[in-house]
Amino acid sequence: MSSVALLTERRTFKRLRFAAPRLFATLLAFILAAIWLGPLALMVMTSIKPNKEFLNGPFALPIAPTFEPYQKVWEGLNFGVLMQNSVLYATTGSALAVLLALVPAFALSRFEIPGKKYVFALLLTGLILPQQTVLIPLYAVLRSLHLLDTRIGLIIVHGVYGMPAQILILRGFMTTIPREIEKAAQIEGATDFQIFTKIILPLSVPGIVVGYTLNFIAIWKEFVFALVFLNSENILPVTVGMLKLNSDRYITAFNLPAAGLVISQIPIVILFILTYRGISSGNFVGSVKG
Amino acid sequence: MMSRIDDERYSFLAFARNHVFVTLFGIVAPVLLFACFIGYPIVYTIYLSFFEWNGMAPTKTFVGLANYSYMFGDKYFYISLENNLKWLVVSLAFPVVLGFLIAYAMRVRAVYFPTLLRTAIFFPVTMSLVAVGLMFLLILNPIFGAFDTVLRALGLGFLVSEWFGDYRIAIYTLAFVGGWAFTGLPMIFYFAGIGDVPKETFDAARIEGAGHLRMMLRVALPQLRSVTAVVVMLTLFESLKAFDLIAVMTKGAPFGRTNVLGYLVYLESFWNSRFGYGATVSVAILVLSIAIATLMLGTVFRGAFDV
Amino acid sequence: MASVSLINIEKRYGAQVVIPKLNVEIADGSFVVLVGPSGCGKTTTLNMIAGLEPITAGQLLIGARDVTDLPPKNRDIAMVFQSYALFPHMNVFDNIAFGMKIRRLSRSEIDTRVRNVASRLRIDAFLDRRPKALSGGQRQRVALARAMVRRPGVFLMDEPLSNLDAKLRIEARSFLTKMHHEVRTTTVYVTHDQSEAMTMGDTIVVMKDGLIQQAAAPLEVYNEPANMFVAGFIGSPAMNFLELSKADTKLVDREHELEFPVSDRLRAVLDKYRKAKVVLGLRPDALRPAPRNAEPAGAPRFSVDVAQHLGHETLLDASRGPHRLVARVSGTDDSKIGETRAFLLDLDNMHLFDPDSGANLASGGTGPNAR
Amino acid sequence: MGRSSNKLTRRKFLRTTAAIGGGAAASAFGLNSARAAPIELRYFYRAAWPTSETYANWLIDEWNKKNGDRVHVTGSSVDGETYKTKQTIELSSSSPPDIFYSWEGGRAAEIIKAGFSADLTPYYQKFGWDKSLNPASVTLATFDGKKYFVPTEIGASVVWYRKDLHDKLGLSVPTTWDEMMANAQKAKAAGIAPFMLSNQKKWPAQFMWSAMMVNKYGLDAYQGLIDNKIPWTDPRAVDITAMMQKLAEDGMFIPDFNSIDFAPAQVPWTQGKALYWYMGSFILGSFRGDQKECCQVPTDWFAFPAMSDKKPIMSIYDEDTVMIHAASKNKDEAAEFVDWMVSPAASAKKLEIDKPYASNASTDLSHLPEMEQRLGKAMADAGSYTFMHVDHGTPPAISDRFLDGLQGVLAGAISPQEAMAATETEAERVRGKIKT
Repeated sequence: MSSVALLTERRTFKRLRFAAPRLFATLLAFILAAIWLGPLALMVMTSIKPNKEFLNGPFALPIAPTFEPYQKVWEGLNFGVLMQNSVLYATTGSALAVLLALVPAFALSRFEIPGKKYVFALLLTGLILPQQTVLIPLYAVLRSLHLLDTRIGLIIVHGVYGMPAQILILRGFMTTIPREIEKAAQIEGATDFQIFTKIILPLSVPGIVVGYTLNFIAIWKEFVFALVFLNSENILPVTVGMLKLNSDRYITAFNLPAAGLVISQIPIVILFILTYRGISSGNFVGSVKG
Repeated sequence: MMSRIDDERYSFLAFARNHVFVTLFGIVAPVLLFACFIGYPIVYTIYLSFFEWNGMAPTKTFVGLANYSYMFGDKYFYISLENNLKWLVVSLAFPVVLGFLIAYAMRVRAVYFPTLLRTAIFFPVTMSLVAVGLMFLLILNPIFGAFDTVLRALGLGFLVSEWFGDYRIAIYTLAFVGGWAFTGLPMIFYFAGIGDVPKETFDAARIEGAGHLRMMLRVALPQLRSVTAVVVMLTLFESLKAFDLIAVMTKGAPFGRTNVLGYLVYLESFWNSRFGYGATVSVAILVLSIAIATLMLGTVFRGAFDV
Repeated sequence: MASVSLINIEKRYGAQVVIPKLNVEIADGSFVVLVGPSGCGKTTTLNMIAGLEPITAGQLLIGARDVTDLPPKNRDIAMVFQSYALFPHMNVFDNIAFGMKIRRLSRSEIDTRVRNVASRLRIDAFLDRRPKALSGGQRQRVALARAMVRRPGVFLMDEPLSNLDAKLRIEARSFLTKMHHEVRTTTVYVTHDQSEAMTMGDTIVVMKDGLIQQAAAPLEVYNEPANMFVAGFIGSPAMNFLELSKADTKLVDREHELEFPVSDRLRAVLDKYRKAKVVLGLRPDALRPAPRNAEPAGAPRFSVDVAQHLGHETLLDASRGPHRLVARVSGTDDSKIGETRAFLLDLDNMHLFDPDSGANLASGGTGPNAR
Repeated sequence: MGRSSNKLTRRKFLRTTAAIGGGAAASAFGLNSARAAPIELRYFYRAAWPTSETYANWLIDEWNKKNGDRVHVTGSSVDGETYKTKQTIELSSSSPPDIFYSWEGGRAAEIIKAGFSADLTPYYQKFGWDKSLNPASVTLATFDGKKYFVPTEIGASVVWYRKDLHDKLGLSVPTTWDEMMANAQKAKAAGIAPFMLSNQKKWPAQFMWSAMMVNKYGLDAYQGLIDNKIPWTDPRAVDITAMMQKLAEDGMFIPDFNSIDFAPAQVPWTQGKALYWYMGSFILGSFRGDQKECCQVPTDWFAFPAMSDKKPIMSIYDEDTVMIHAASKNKDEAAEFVDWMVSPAASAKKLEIDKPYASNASTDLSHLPEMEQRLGKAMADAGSYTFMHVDHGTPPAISDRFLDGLQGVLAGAISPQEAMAATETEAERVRGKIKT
């Protein structure tokens, strides 16, 4: 029995030695986390510092924290309306993108369509295009469709421009669904449409969630299209409203842009918490690899 | 050759007859939408690249290939191209490699609290680059920036530089800021990808005596080719399009050394009112993207996306 | 070559105890099979020996070395996985050579050894193929070659045959046994298939819920199972269990008019037994239908439910009241379904178990539910 | 945008209901329903947030309160460079804004040339703007004898200085370049940077360059450059660039000046790390900070001092200007709104909530601090024309190369000759070679 006691004691040291590399790796991980969270934390801190305290240095804790910047920015930029719009564009735009991409992804993943390679390549060109390039012709297209300065116009643009990436993601996902299931349905006499709606669609839900979320984030971040295709202030998204915080010349109150920045991230934080598991794990790669 | 094309056309019609739903909504509808909203702008851009136009005048002047010959003699074009390459190199070396390392470390449980790390690193992916730019302008500010303060506190004061002001390093600063916001993406791609690699292959390698380095290079990476292909393509396109950060943070300054092709398009079109030339640079981006993508998919990533 | 000793090995995941305390002594050069139903902890045990999972407490010795906290590569082991775990991006040669390259053996040495082992395993023709291009059996042999080529002290095999079809499995079984006789490397083999365990191991370690039920030579396990679990797990078809009452020198179920005599040896055991109920264990071969014209009086009678004709033998599924059993009888047996037959017993092939603990009354072993 | 949007939508709603109700009533009584729908004007502008935006919202709200049932104005604004993107697209669209923020100088010329700008000369006469507005600003609005925009805000560039530092170092306000340089040397010796320069986004350095060019070689030489009569490779332009280079080399500017942006520059300025700052009067907004009045630190100004025997010239320019779109169907009403923008009442409000200075020359400056009043008066007295800085004066393509070149010179990357040669190359592409 005493030898066992001796054994456990010796093991404590061994354990430590065993855990040391992992502790070291964790330390590195914390440093990384600090590099990634630090700037955000700093922004939160800056946003509640009265402007005079700014001179105390970036790491000086706020002496008299104030939420006035938040109030000022919220009211001044009309954040409530901006948020609503951003959420609207991101939810509907991504929905449209996914909707448009579903059948093409199905077609490209399941059928030997002649010239499929070229269709695929063509669609992917949409991913490469720099936005600045298409502003003028796209403006003309929207004008002729009477969709300028309308919510629906911007939603359509986001939907169509989100489509190529969604096709890529969904197609990758759908190729991982076993053919046997589909063949079984075919033998039961299902049509393409039935196979699509009754089998492929339900099985693609994880892929759809991933694609939708990524598209949501992309639209949430986008500002050039919204800037150019919208005029009325009551339909602008957060990103365009926020450009005012980047006013070249006159802003000297650093807590205002910081507060605006923090506010602008709140909805995405919520979305992030809700869907993070879905994006970061699960069948994500199944959905992107060829 | 002719007969083959004819065959294809015939068989496409045959396919369409047999699969009306798929043809209509899977091929025709997206191609039409594409043609209207994406294809037309591309064609228009190519068309515009043969003209001189200030963006406002009702008439455009046809100049043939003049814009192209100007481009090949334009110092700004070459600086931008070079900067794009630098940006790409930084993006591949920093966010992609780091993203892979973090994903690997989390998958082999080399760190405690993996979720915290993953969350922290993924979060900036959701931030608009305008916000990221504004934030780093404050953090890297030479007067009251937190970054320099931290460096000095760590005794690394000698590293403090003019992050945006020094024309030799400004583009790298931007690329690193861009990388900071981008790392989360390769990370989750790799995280999910490594999860799909059979765990036994790692176990087998460990039994055979492989260390982490060898497991990453010889076991994980070779089995992650398609993920790497996606990540590298994304990085390539993003780096060729890089625009937002530059527009917010430097506007090409200092000394025009932070211009990239994406920003040059904007600068020439909307700032210098040379839409024809802007379109020419756009065409260059398009050609470059397609060329590099085709090259990579034909060599390093052959078969990574089998359509 | 080396022995393996597991001393008070314990495995916990947080609060969940997977293996409470394990003590196994594996002799140098032996072929030990860990067998048990899925979830019994056999793979966890193997992974702990391999170093793929940390050991919560206890000590692991390989040879004379304490390897409890050593990484896999320093344990002088090789492993064959259920899925073979071949590196899909390397050809067969590189797969086999992987470990030796890590150990920086010379190229010529690697080449000789790979070719040598490949020819022994008859895979020398595929050295430049990728695993994808091989059949299941070939992949299995590549995995084996990868393990053998390094000449480790211990082979660890995690259900290496379960991905093969039935015919190949039988082939591979004898092939592995033959290999073991040739190289005599200590082997720890995990399987859930009792016939593999019986045919291949020098020693069988039967496990359930992280506990060793019995560790002994195959025939000993078969003939003297420590408890009902082992008895039921080893042998196919499984042992029949009938819960009966002790009545003087016999075992009976009055309600269903069943009566079993016992041998002298077991009678002595029964005498010491104090409970009223007892479980009778009968191997299927311990029963044989009495000729219809010479049914001894008092012989247990069962009605035949199903007759499975296998050619050289027939399995009779029979029942009476709540009691069900399977008898392995001659291929010429002509029992009709629904017919009631009297059975003759092989008195030397009967086992008695405690109905509560499951322990074999004769061996005095512990029951499967003991902790 | 700002708070008005909510009101805006509410008002829109009320208006719509009123219109429907009115329409119903009108049809019931057989009246002409045209009166029920006011003329809609769209005002598209560029305004810094928060002050300029607040002011713009006030302007629009006030107008609509008084005239909303007859002429209703809807505003939309974008700030910064993005304004330009949008403006380019908007102006050529089929439904352009009626009134829009424009620029003076080179950019204005482009817009006029493209035919988007209505000739406002008749309105100048009708509303008497040429008399009520600052004369220099009106000159800038005149192209080939016609007036195309209306300045709403004007500015002047002067040397701002820290009064307390001046006192501490015992300096007096310089009137010549040499005196200023002597002061600069003393400041440098005391560990204070002589000049603030916030050149991260490359536009600020040219302010000083322009002033030096004008004050050393005269307005004609400078105007020759701007008007494409003198090439940028002219020795005088090179000389001024070299002088700037020398200043940078001698440590006359605050360290890291190429990394400091305009807004953060307020921090070292407030901390007293620099003595002088040659900058436009719009900086008064920053000097105010959160305060209602200038300045957070004791600040005063003096005109850029004479560099030769010539009389020093102060740059007066149009900070904000508006044009009326040539395609607008309601130019008369648009002009009415513009007249409201430059009215004494609106100008007074501008001084109150936005940064100075209103273009209306008769604006009452009396409630401003003395120093600001003095500047206002100097601007009024500056005559009918002074000069614009390079980035306003020249087309953007040229000024962009110029700014890059100047920044390169200050960073020590290229020589003054190279910088001016690069500018000239671009200028030749835009305007052709100058025939001598």
